[in-house]
Amino acid sequence: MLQLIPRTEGSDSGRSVLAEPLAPAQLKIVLETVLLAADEPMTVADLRHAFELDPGADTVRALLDELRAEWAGRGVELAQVASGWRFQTRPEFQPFISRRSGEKPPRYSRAVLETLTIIAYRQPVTRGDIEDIRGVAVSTNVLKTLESRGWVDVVGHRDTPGRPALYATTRVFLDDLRLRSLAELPPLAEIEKVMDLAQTLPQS
Amino acid sequence: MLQLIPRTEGSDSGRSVLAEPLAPAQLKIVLETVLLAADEPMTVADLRHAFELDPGADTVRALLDELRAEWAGRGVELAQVASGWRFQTRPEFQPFISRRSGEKPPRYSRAVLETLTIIAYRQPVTRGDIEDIRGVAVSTNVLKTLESRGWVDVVGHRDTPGRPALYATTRVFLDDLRLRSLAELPPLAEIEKVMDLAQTLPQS
Amino acid sequence: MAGNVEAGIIDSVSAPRLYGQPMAQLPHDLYIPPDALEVILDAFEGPLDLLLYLIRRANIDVLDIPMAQLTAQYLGYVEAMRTTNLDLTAEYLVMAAILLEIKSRMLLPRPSRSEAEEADPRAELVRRLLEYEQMKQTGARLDELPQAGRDFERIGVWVAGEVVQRQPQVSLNDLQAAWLDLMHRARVHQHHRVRKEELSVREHMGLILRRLKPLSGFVEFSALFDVALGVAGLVVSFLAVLELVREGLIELVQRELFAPIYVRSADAATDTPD
Repeated sequence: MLQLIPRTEGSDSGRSVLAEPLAPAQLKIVLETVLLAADEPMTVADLRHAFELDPGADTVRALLDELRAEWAGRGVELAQVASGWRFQTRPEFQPFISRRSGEKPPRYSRAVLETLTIIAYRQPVTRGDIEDIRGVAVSTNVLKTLESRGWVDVVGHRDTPGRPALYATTRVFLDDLRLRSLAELPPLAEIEKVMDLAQTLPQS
Repeated sequence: MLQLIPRTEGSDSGRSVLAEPLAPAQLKIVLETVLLAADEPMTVADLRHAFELDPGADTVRALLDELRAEWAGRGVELAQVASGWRFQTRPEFQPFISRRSGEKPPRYSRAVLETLTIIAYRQPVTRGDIEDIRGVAVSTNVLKTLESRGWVDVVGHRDTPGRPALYATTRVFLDDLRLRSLAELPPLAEIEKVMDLAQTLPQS
Repeated sequence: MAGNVEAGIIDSVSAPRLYGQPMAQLPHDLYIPPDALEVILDAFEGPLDLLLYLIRRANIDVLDIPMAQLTAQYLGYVEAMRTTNLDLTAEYLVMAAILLEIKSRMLLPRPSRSEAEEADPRAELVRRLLEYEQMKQTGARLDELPQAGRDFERIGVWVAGEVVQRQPQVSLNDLQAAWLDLMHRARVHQHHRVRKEELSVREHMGLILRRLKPLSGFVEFSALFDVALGVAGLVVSFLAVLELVREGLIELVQRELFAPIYVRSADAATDTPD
């Protein structure tokens, strides 16, 4: 633990409260703190300026190496980039960070999910086909949602009056669902078996 | 170190890459990483969302306590503020940080400070209420300063002629003062002390 | 000493006038170089602040304010502000009027019958002074709390890679559940009969259409078949082509016997008149 000199009343915050010169362990804690608080990479020269008594470039460099070693194996690393040193997250932790935003994970509406399912199992299908199965109109937004996600696209047009667009699922859809091919979708037969089973049970 | 499944090309980052439930030590590393990378305080619920497999509120809370203990004695602490948990530097280390950046953050003027105090302790209040207590007009700039800092906002209008805006302090205000709730504000100066005007130091 | 006024600080010619009366005397504590005076007066946050300063300076008991003394001092400062061309806001003059009113009310003999109800004329002023002083002192405490950005910093380490907006996740279970829902509704309505689909054929139909689309022209028939798929795959691809032809989605062209067969999407056939 650091030896902290109690702040005198009315002392301004710009004043040093850690008695200097600092021992290497204390220097290291200060370096870590300054680097964690920094918005941008800091050079060794920048870091030396943090101290009233300059610990010298060699000391700072040696401590940075120690710090880097201490942070190994965690989600954040001390990295040396072109413009200096900074703490940064390791790329492997990106998924956790992109999921950090407070809101609940977004969900697709039932309409989107059912439309996607129909396209997946019955492709290529027209909007009319989807509407026949769902029994309700399919809004343009629903198809737009799936298209902008890159999961569905128009692969042609049926040669019937109006030449309706034919939708099919894409490679991205398979990738995102970790499927190698559509054959890996749960077979309909199995679903229907479940369905039959479900029929014998009271519907929720 | 975490066992990470390599990401497939083209997969979006919202996707799970850690398929297995994580051991507590791994969970803790993820929590630490997410909190270090976060721009804003995170609630326990936010943190649970970082994981595809929810570790549960109790586990997260226990790990946060462990993390807090592990960070004791360093320049950065894990603190619980109004909006949740966040990492922040300890005030004792501010001299190193401000010396490095070369500028001391300005203090608020007395007009701003007094207005803030009245809003904090008497909320919700109108501009007129503030003026009654201070005995002078409150300039628009003063309120703008507090609003743009995100410390104060309009929470409604009083049902009197002119329907004046009612001001209250925000969660950001509490966060920035390291408080969890308004109850943690310093108590109002005791009236006996206030009356003992002669005892107080002459102002500069 | 408090409240004493000294004569002769300023001569009578330049003596300030207050409410029509020349002020021959200024409070003793006003004898300050004009520049410094400006700084001091500017430092007051308003009349209450000034009054509190005067009370503190004169060691006055706030619960028993000598109105004559305080009013005189206050008026002296206000006048000094005016003569030094400081922005004298209306609040200072309003307060001067309030002080004079309280002072005069205290001089009046109180009617005995209403004595019980008659409040001390100073009560409201004292309440306001105390409330303001309380806020001032509390504000100072508030200012001592460590403040983000001033006394400590929030940590936000650099995030490697871009933070992408979260997209809804869909699992196979979701698809299965959606299908179950659909089938349930279909059975209820008896509109739609579920039949087993040769899924892989339909998948290949999509694949073939997708291959043909960007070209908007003819593709050699054999190019549609990937030998790597194996016999089963080739059969499925072939069935897909047949199904596509049957549904009028593609067009097959063979100029002469044994010549290469060409395929193009029915779209291309319509879009590009030849």
